[in-house]
Amino acid sequence: MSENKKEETKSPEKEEIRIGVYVCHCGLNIAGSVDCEDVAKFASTLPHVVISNDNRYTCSDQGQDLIKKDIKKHKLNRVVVASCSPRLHEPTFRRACEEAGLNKYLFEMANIREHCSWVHLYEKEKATEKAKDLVRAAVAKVALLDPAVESEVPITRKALVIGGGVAGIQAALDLADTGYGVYLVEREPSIGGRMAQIDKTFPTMDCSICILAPKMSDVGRHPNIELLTNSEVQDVKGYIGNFKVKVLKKPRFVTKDCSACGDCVKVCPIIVPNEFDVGLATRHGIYTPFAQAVPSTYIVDQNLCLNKEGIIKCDKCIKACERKAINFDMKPEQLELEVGTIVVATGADVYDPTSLQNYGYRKFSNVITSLEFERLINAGGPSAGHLLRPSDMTIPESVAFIQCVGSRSDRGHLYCSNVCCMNTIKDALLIKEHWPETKIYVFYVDIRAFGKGFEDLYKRARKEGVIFIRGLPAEISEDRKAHNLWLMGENTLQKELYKVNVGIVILSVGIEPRRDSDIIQRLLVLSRTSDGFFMEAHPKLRPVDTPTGGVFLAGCAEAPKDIKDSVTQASAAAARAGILMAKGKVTVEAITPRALDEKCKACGLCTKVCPYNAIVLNKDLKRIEIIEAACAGCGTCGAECPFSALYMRHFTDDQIMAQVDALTEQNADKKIIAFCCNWCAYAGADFAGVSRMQYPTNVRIIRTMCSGRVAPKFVERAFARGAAAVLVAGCHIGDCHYINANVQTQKRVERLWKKMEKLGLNKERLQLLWASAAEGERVASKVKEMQATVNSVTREEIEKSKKMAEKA
Amino acid sequence: MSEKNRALSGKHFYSGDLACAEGALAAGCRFFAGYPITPATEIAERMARRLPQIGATYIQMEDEIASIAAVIGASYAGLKAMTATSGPGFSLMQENIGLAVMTETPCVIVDVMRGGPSTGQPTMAGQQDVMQAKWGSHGDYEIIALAPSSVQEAFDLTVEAFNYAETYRVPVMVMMDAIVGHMWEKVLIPPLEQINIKNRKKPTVPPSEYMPFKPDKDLVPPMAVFGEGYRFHATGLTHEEDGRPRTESIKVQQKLVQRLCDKIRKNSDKIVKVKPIMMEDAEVAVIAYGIESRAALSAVRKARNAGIKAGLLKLVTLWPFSEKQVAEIAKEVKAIIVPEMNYGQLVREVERAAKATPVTFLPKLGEEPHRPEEIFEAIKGGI
Amino acid sequence: MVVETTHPLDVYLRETGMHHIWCTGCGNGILLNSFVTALKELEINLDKIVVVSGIGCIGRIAGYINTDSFHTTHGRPIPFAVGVKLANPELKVVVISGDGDLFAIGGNHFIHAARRNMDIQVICVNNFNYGMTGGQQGPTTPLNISTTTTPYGNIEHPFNLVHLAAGSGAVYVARWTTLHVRRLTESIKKALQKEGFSFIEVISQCPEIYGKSTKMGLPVDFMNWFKRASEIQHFSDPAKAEITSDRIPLGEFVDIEKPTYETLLRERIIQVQNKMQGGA
Amino acid sequence: MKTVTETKKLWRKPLDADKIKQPQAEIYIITDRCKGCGYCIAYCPKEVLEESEEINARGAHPPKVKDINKCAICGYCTAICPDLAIFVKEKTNEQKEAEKNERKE
Repeated sequence: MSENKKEETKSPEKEEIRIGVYVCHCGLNIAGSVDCEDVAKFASTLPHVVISNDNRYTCSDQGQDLIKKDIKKHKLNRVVVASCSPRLHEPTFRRACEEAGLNKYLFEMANIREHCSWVHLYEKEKATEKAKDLVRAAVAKVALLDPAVESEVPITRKALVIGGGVAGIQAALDLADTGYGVYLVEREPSIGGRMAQIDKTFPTMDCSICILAPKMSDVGRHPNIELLTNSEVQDVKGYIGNFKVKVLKKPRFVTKDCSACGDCVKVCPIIVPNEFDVGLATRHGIYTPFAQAVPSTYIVDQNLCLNKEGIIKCDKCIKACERKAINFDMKPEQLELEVGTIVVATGADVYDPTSLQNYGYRKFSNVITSLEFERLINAGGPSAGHLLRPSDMTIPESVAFIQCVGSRSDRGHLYCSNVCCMNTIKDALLIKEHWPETKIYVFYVDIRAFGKGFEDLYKRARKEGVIFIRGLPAEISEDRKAHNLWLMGENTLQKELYKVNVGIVILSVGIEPRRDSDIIQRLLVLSRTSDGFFMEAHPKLRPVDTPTGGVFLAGCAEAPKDIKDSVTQASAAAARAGILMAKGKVTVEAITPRALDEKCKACGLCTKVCPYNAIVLNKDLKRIEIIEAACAGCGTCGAECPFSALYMRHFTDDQIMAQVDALTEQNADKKIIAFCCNWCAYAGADFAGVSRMQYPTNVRIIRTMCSGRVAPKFVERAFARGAAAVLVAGCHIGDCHYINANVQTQKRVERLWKKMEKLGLNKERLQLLWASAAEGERVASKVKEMQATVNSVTREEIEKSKKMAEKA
Repeated sequence: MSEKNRALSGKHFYSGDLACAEGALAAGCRFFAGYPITPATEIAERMARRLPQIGATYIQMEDEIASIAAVIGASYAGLKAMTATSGPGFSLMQENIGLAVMTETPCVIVDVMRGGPSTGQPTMAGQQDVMQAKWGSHGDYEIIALAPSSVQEAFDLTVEAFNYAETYRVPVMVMMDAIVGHMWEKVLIPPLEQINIKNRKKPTVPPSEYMPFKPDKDLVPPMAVFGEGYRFHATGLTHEEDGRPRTESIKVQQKLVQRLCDKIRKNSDKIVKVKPIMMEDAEVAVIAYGIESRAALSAVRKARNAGIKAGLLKLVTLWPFSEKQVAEIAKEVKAIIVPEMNYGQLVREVERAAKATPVTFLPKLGEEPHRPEEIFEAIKGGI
Repeated sequence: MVVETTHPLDVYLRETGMHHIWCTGCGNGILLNSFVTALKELEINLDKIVVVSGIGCIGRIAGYINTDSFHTTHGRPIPFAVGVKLANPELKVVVISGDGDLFAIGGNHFIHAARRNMDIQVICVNNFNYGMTGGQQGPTTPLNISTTTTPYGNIEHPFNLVHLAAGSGAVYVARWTTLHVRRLTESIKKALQKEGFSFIEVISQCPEIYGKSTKMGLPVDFMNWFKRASEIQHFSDPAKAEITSDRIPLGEFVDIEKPTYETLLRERIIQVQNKMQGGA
Repeated sequence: MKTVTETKKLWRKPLDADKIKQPQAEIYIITDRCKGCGYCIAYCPKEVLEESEEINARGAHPPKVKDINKCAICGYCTAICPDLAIFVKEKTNEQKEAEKNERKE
């Protein structure tokens, strides 16, 4: 860090500021609705700009080379690129600058694609105006930027894998085989996940547990893997490379001495449906979830066992256990793990079709789900592999599969669950294999056989006489006597109605996000897409990374996928985590604050708002000290400080004020100044761009790392400069990427509203918005909604609000 | 070999304490629990050395209460058991001596008497505990007490004490004054087979019919031992013959307490031992026990030389008291002289038995027993 | 439901034991039940076990159990047991008595038997007061409790029995409440199978008498207290195991191996005898 | 563990539900030994027992069976009873037979 100080002290105030501006066409992505040439021309008129030009792809090698050359040729000491979102290409251009010997912190981007061209496709003129504003702001900011050296933080060479399904297993094994220590945390008594429940896998038709079990036992005995089953992640602190994870290891009440002989089960008086068999078979209060469970140690179901609070009322199992392996004194353990990287492989839940009443699940006993089918068809399952109708335990002569149950429909989930088509085809073939005479119908919307070997399997099913009917049944009814089922609907290919009678109906249920995903989301400050699965850092370029450094995704936690994809993604996640740990260190962005001791009054306000307790008040020296390693750079301290005694590197007061001034230089009274946090609101706006949502052009977005950085004085400055309205936008409460910094945002905005009321200002003009990275729609509609206010503000009001700042 | 070792047959030069210990061993004592106290310590020391040699148990307990309790326990587990102490320790033992009486526990308690009351004169002799031996514990009861007057008797009477204890299921006290205890003399230990040894009666009925406190005609119940399968219960509470506590029954209390006393009283002829010396024609009788009986004997000889018809009745058993014998003598003699190393204890019993016959008491306090002259003077005064 | 007249455990009891004198809900009965259950489960030879008790309500227990048994004077069951054990080492000797008997009047015997590591099992039923004499303050009565002899509240610090036992050298020390009867039975079994001085404290209820001092009138009130306050932590520091109204530390505190007095005594005797043979 | 919530979700009658026979309990009460402490009633994990109206020789209300089918035969009532007045056993086949016959009549 000492180096940094040196670095900053020779910040180039004296030397003349020379800025280069590069306006990118991005093919037609930008040029299509923004006059880039004009923007570039405009840029050249701005202070300190010594060179400005436009080109087709600034991110291309030529584009980057040009910048590098110019830096040398024109002695540029600042660079601005007006193109896409900094969330996408800032790293690219920063690297370019560095390669040309320019400190990468002297670079700034203007987002004229996601925030401009894409959202104003049909208003070229206004879009161009907006682009100019954005460039002006960027130039204004870049001029005030300081060079900085990033400090390095060592990375703990251990990984945490959350979830012991096939994805978690693969990730754990890969990391462990690479030589890193791995903690694999699984909340169920055994690893194995959904794959362990499935009978056969598509398209190869091999036995699911047969191929999974070896991997499971590998995990069990791997010297580098510490397997923590029956355990849950309770708390995650720290940052990339240095996570401190609290895991609650719940007691099994059965020790390692257990030989899994099962004598205890025979005597246990508690009998309940077995989760693993989806309730089609029973288990006891002491049990092992399934034969191949890892660890094979049995477990006592705490909720059902008669022995509670250490009072042994029933000692049947204790007495039955020859090896004395049952111990009701086991206590929950709080483990403190230190890991450098985390792989989230928490998997998914299965859609519950009960709510789709027309299918009669739970009403008609012979309507079952595909997961129930997997257990029935499984030789080791409750019916020893016989597809028995629950109503009469007979093998049906005809079977109907119904696709997209809970998927691709507003009754359930809008997305495609990705695996159901192939799963059904596989199941159909399994039935054919055992009972070739069975008549099998598959009612579908589309058959999606996109994967390797999928189409062949589909063809085979057709060849073997499986009848595929396009068009889901509208209604299922049951004939009371035989408990057969009538399916009625329209065959949309033949354009004719059908009425089919079958012995059993299998609902091909979809995959949905874990109902308690929000817990992991909060602990690891992740984002989720609108369908509720965890969001990757970039849909294409960083598909297994998350916005939180050092945290990666694998398996159905990220999106519905089959076993192959889960395993692939798991290996990818392991590799990504491995890269970090191989490096052994990670650089912290130089966006952490510096205390200006001469201004600091040691009031301690900042220490109170810091979510990471990264600021300590030194009462003796009457000043604060910042623990850089703990600081995540949200900047809420800077926003809180009444004496501007915190220098928020790269997002300084001056820099942001400069942006506000730049954006309000022309007809401010028609503009909305929006402060958006990097992780949610700004990303949301990006998403709106990606999805080409159109909204009014008069909004000007300023990026801060966290909405908590938005100091009241910024807002006041915007009004003082005559802005019609101001929008402060951040992550939803609870989703803040800086734990809870956005709680301060809310307080501050509320304070401002009070103040505006006092001053007789229409507080509608200041809006607060919570929008996740996936909620581009919310951002767009908020901007639309605010037009009314913008149009209604009168001259007088504007003038009145200008005074606000003076009072401030 | 331990058996051979049990009795060191032959001539020895021992102190009374040593002889007492050897007597116990010869009698078959296999358990000693005690606590050091002058002047009885030598007995414990001897036992600590000798018992292991014969494969038996010596344990030094935390106090005399524990010692007597352990002795009772050992006896119930089938061993002949003994403890040895002196006045202060004897006082501590009284409650559990009561327990031994109530639970009819065969056991031997040696009291090497020193000067009291309280800590008194630890190293000096006395005969001040003889009444306590009989009356020390609460409630009505009878015990047996013996008083050796020589080192040989210390051996012989300790054997006898065990025989009484075993025969009558009662705690038996060896009341040995410190002079006898510390006095060294010649002892003859006969061959083991010539030593008369008695053992407790065993039950003859099967466990199902066994009643631990149901007496035979001699009023003494046969005694089963822990671990033999009789599974019986004993308690310090008033109890039925089957051992069941009965704390509210008058009948049971009367029956039990009477039997506990009667089994000694009604057998006293068999128990009481006295040695009449030159009593055939005696006109003056000296009645003495312990070391005093030896001073008395030489006084009597002196008298005879002086032509006075004096005789000595030496008491070997103190309890039960030799009432009949004393009464008979009283009829024959003009006067009775009782020298004791106390301020008047057993003399009361003598007076009670002597009726009209005048009894002169010669008290003695402090280390010294009476000198023969003092007794001789009394004899002369007796006529 | 069947109305019965005999209990499967009756064979372990004397007639008196089936209709014992103890009050409604008295913990002594649970200990009696637990103890004979332990005998049953261990299939112990009832001819080779001796139960010794002292004075107090629990003192009656020796008379109730169908083994050789002895009901001693107040405070003296331990030295009596020592005598029995040394006289016949093949007997299991168990002392069952109360907190007053074992730790007030008999305290000295307890610490010395523990110090010597006598191979006897001591079970103390701690009901925090002298029940049989009408509820007087005892060595385990908590501070400030008013009893008939501390009408203004107890000013004596109570014994922490497991600490005392551990400190005196017991090789096995455990504490359970009567509510934890099954664990109590297991501990009793363990103690009966272990060589050396073992001590089990049974936190017990005395609803009739101590209940008055503590406003716990109903037997179930005590059980609920045990349930609320119990904390099972095996092999925790006995010194920190004081009992308070809201914390009753339970579990096994000590379980160590140490040569018993009997073993050392036998060794000595053999040494002595060999020496003599050599000498002879 | 989330077993409980899971179990709620599981609604089907397990296929083997009929096959597994839970042992039936028989509870024996020695009415006149009972002193009415109520431990067996208060601490039965399955709430099988309740206090009866009956007053026994000791003037106590002995327990009576409320719902025998709930009984898990854990035997805690047997273990906790200070008066050895209650015990539970698995029903013998004879007893089951007898009951069947009763029902027939």
